[in-house]
Amino acid sequence: MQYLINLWQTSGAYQITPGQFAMLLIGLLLLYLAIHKKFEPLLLVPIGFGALLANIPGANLSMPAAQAALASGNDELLKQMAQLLGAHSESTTSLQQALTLAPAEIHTQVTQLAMGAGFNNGMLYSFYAVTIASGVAPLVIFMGVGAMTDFGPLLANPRTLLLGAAAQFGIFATVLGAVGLSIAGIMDFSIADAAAIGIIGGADGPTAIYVAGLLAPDLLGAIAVAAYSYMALVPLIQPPIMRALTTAKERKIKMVQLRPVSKREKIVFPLMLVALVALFLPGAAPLLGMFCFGNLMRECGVVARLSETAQNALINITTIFLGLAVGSKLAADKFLEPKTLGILLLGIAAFAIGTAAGVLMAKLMNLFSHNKINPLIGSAGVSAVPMAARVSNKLGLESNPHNYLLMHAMGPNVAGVIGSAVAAGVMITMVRAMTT
Amino acid sequence: MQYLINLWQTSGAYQITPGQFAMLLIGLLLLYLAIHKKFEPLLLVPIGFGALLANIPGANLSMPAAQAALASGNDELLKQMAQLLGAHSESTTSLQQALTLAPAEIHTQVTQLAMGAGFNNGMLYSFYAVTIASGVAPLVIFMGVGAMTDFGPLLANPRTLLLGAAAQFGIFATVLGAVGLSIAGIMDFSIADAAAIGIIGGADGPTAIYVAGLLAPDLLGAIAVAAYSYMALVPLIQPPIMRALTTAKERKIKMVQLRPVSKREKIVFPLMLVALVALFLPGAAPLLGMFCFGNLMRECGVVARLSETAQNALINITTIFLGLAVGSKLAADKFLEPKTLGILLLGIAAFAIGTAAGVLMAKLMNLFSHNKINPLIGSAGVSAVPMAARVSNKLGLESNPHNYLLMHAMGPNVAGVIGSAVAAGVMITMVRAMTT
Amino acid sequence: MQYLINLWQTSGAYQITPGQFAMLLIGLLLLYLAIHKKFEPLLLVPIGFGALLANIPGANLSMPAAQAALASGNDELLKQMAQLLGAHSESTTSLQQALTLAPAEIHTQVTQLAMGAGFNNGMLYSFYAVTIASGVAPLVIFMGVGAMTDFGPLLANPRTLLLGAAAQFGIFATVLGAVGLSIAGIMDFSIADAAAIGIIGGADGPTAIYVAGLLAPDLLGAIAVAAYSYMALVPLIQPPIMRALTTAKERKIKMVQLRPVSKREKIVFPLMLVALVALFLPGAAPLLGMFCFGNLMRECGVVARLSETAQNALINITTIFLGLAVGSKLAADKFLEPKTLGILLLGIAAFAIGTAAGVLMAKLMNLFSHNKINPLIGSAGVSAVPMAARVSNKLGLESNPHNYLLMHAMGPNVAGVIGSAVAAGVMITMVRAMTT
Amino acid sequence: MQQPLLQLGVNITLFGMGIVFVFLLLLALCTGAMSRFVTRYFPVIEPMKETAGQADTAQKARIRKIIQLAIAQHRKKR
Amino acid sequence: MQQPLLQLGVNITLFGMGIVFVFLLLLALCTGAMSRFVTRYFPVIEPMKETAGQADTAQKARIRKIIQLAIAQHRKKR
Amino acid sequence: MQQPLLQLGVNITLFGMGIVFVFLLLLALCTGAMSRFVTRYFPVIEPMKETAGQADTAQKARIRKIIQLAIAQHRKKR
Ligand code: NA
Ligand code: NA
Ligand code: NA
Repeated sequence: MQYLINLWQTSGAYQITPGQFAMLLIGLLLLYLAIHKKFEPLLLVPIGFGALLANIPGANLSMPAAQAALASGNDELLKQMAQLLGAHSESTTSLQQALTLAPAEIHTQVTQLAMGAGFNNGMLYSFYAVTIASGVAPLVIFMGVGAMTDFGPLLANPRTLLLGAAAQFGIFATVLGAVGLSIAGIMDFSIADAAAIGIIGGADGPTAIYVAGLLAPDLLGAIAVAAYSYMALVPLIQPPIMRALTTAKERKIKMVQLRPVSKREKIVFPLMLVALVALFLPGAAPLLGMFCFGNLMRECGVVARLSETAQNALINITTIFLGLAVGSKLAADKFLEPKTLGILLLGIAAFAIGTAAGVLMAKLMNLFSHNKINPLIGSAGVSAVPMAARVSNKLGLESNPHNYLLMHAMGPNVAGVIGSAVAAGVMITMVRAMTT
Repeated sequence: MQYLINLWQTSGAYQITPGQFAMLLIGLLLLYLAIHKKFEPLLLVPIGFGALLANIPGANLSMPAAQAALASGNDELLKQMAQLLGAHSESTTSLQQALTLAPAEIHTQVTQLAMGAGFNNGMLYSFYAVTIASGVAPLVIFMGVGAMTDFGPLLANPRTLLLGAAAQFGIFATVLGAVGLSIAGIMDFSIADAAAIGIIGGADGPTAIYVAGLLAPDLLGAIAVAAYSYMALVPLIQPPIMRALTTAKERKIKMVQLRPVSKREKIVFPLMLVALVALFLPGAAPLLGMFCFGNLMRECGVVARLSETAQNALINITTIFLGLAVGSKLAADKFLEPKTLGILLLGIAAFAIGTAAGVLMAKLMNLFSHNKINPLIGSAGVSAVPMAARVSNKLGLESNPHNYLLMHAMGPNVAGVIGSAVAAGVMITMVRAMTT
Repeated sequence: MQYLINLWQTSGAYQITPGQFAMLLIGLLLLYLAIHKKFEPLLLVPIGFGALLANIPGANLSMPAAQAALASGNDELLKQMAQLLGAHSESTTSLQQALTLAPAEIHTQVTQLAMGAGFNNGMLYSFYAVTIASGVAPLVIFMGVGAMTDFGPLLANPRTLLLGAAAQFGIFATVLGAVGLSIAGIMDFSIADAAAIGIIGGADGPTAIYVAGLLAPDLLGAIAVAAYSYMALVPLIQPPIMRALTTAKERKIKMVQLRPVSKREKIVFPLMLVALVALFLPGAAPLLGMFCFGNLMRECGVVARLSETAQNALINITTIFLGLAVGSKLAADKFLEPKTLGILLLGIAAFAIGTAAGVLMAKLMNLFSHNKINPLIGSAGVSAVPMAARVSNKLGLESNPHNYLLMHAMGPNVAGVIGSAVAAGVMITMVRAMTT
Repeated sequence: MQQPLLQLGVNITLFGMGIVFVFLLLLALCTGAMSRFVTRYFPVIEPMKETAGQADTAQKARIRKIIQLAIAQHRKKR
Repeated sequence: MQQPLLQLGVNITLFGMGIVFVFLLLLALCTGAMSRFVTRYFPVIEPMKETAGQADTAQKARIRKIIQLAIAQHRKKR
Repeated sequence: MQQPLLQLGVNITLFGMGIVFVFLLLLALCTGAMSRFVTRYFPVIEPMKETAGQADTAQKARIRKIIQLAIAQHRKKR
């Protein structure tokens, strides 16, 4: 009988908190959006399922061993932990705090104590440690994205790089917005938080996860969910802004056909980009380095089997574990906070501002050049590859059924990927300088 | 000349023990069974080869650095290790014991000492640490199995879940058997050992490895070998039991054709299963969570590339290293014990009892329902996918050449996978509560 | 303004040293050779790109956290590190030295201090730790190579194993050469360095990386670059030597057609090889064990999906990270030394001597056998699979347009792989015995 | 020590088997209910299709067959 | 604490956006120069080909089409 | 220090080369014996087949050829 009571008390139905229940529903919602609405399913299916697993009460799948030991409430163990941590109270909350503040050495000892008592790192925690805390998974995915990217349209019309630059204004405006919310006392974001939230405006999943993993791990779940959701919503978010900022005549501008680009140019481009990074932006070296490496493997033509693997088996494997790891950050206690609402609001503002900045930049460039750009391709500068370019194309066809903008929009689209990686590098460097 | 003597003394021919020689023969036997008799070759080829490598005298491939240092017999080093361990004797055996009992902190120091002296973790030990000790590899394989599993037949006839439940009686009867052998003084199994041995009756490789890795790592080699060997022997073990427990008339029962199952049901099923786990069985969350995740990737239709990778590259890579890691546990000193014989005997009993329980359950269900079940499909409830279902089909055709039972037997077959994962979760939770 | 100055001071253009600039050019040269000249591109593209990334000034991608902290020059931090290390001076150079000499425990503490201050392991350093320092990546690649190797021609004519043995003389002559340069005071190679340099003569990339990673990590970059470059240059290096050592009549020798080899022989061969390793050469167990495992997966015919993965996804993934990790050892301060020049010179001597020894061995064998061997296939014994066998074939066709030597040369070619793995095992065992 | 071990074993057996049975029974009931719910409220309008997974496998099998036929023809020609 | 946070935010915005813009402008200029340099001094003599990557994708698409056609035919025959 | 280094080098060279030679000679002898043993006591009754690996490769090459032909035809049609 004791066992039945025990089993019931360890069961989820007994232990579940309202927060966990809400998070299970949110996990199901993400899965619904991914599966039925086809919202970036490659990431949102693993993230959504990870959110379910992370919120199974009593399973502690997203906790490290030390935290699982704390959650167990074993008196004997808590006493030993309190001793190691030099804590006066043995309440779970105060030990939790002491653990967060403890120096690395003490932390290791507490972990060894917990493991000795039979507690292990949760499965999702292990995935998180290996993929995101190490920073490796977003970089590997970025390499795969590089191997899938064709810089041809960008090389044929390098002016479009400026559109990709302008659209990053969404990132920085959002940083200011987050800072403003903090100053107004509505939210409590540090400068690192603000930078990590801003990067949602980059409309680039791996970049956002990389930056958030470094600067604001606690906000990672909300940031990743916002980034991928809004990328999927680009066909809803962008068109009204694009229509509002352009005249019918501008939308009908026909662009000259892109020149063919030689294989050599495509090989030299990633090398040139990495050289510029080396000279001026070492902070962007990991992201852009891996991106250029992937692209070089694609274009050089002599390592087809490596490029193929980077685009398939390797990126797929990494995506599965990265997604589950992101999901592990959707635990109730971190996600169900006012901050998450702030992040979701700031994120959509970031997309809107970036879209507007891209379109306006195109109009500005048309003032100084007689080789006119259709401003509808400016919005593709936020990246969200290839969705944003398709939106540009669709609006172009609406105005003029013979005006195919897709290839033209691919230029700013991939420029936006470079742009947000540059922004990520700058922000990481600056925030680190500010906080140490 | 000194070098020649030295080389001869470090050679395998000089150092080999009778136990290692026997284990090399056992490794060859496993390879013979895998290659010539086609006994579950995907696992038994790596396991058999791992057993060869683990028993190469002097290579220490399955030892951690500290143990390799002990085995080297370097006097100076042993003295230092004895000091760290606070051991009085410097004999290898007593140091070995002291090392096993040492707290994590001292263990780390001994390892650092050994590494400083040029000893490394053996290759197979590293594979073991990464794949099994971390618990990750069986889970990843289970995810791949989920991505390969079609729950259609089960959804068309959910009653067959009860057959899958009944067949798990083999697991628990074996736990009792192992306990009985201990009480009789014939073997010396702890309750954790008994639970790990019982899981052989689950007829499910990754589940058995996962449980043994957590509860009885020392017995892992024998348990994995027994599980996979008996799974391969299902066509020999099951038929006599099935014939003995059924009448000719029962074996001729024709089942109604299965209704078609919609895609939506297949998508909802893994989510529902994970929800039930969340509510009632958090202990089964890692195994069933990954299994359901794999199945959802398969059925949701929007992440085909992830599902494909989970079923191919990822599961294959994991299988290679998991197999070698299991093989590393076939070192002579652990495997050549009376316990192994006990495990082999208990394992076959587990299969036999599970088979019988499945068949009898089907007969019991027929007493209460007029929609009769052919009891031959009850035996498929042990899992051993898809071998056991094929055995059901074969015996069905023997009795009635027009009675195709394969699809009907797939229901209990996959139910058995769920059943043994549930049993694994329960046992892990209960054993942990008993031993801490 | 302060920020602009700060950004400029952290930029590469401000910080770059002449050495780093030279290394960037060398990275580009390697990429040029790989892409345009098709020099072993599968390895040299990642190595070359890794060299670029490793030499981005200020990005510290190939440094561990502790070293990055040192390089930052933060006074407060340096003071704390000096205290931990017990160093009197706080200059970067002296702390660097103290760190290298510090025992493992202190090293861990310094690393924890650096990480606490926000420094992380560089991306390439992480890749190096996981792939090479652990020894795993070369072994996995060797497994894949085993899965791609057909021992048929060797089994049809096992005498050719002697050619593969003779060609390893290049390795050992080079060891003597390196020792000689040291004794003459021209270079300063330890015995471990000499052994690692010698293995270049094995003409086998993964073996060279494995040995260098264990015995001389600091020289790894130069050794790997030399090994792969010379393997690509085999068609230039070998022919003059082969022509000089053979008469026109010898080059025209026609060899009897190879007998067909049964599947069973091919299955038994890797098992026999691993048994011989177990008996006589435990030091070669990791390399030859994984090689034979890969080959057994290929030939046994029952694990086709594992073999396929070992030959494709797994070896490709490993190659990408191994290549980048090797590139991380092309940092300016390690590579731009006179030693590198010595390694390049000794490496080419190793190839030349190995080639000559193979050819001469064939001639020697012809003195004692009337079943003549065309000495042109002797040079294939250096391995460099399959380039060296193709060179043999080409020179054979030059002398006699009907004399196809390709299949005959595959025997010594794969024998050379075994030969250099054996040599690697012997040297690792002996050097360890000498240095502890 | 013997008495407790027996008791532990009996406990695991009884509770374990009980929970397995109850859990799978519950799953069977839920599955039935879910299927009825889905087929009633979300009937499939498009013609019944195989799921992606099955289709994949079936398609692969067919492709393999076709390629084998092609190879056979190819060999004959040589 | 509020004043500094604002300042930090403004600094990141101004310098960050500035650097993104300058860097991408520089990249655009270098790219243009590089393209002119390559097309002038290393003109492609062989007829313009698609890059390996594109060719791969295109080829895969074509193969998929062919196989689909073959399957369709195969199905008709059955 | 110089004398010992020379001696170490000479030792590695002599013993190393010797062991490589002896080991590969032994392997050659064992291989010959094994082949004779296998072909005598376990002769292959079924017609000589290529091993799985070779067949794979060869088959892949053939499939590639076939697909290339198909593509060529496909292109002509367009
Ligand atoms: Na972007
Ligand atoms: Na089962
Ligand atoms: Na070689």
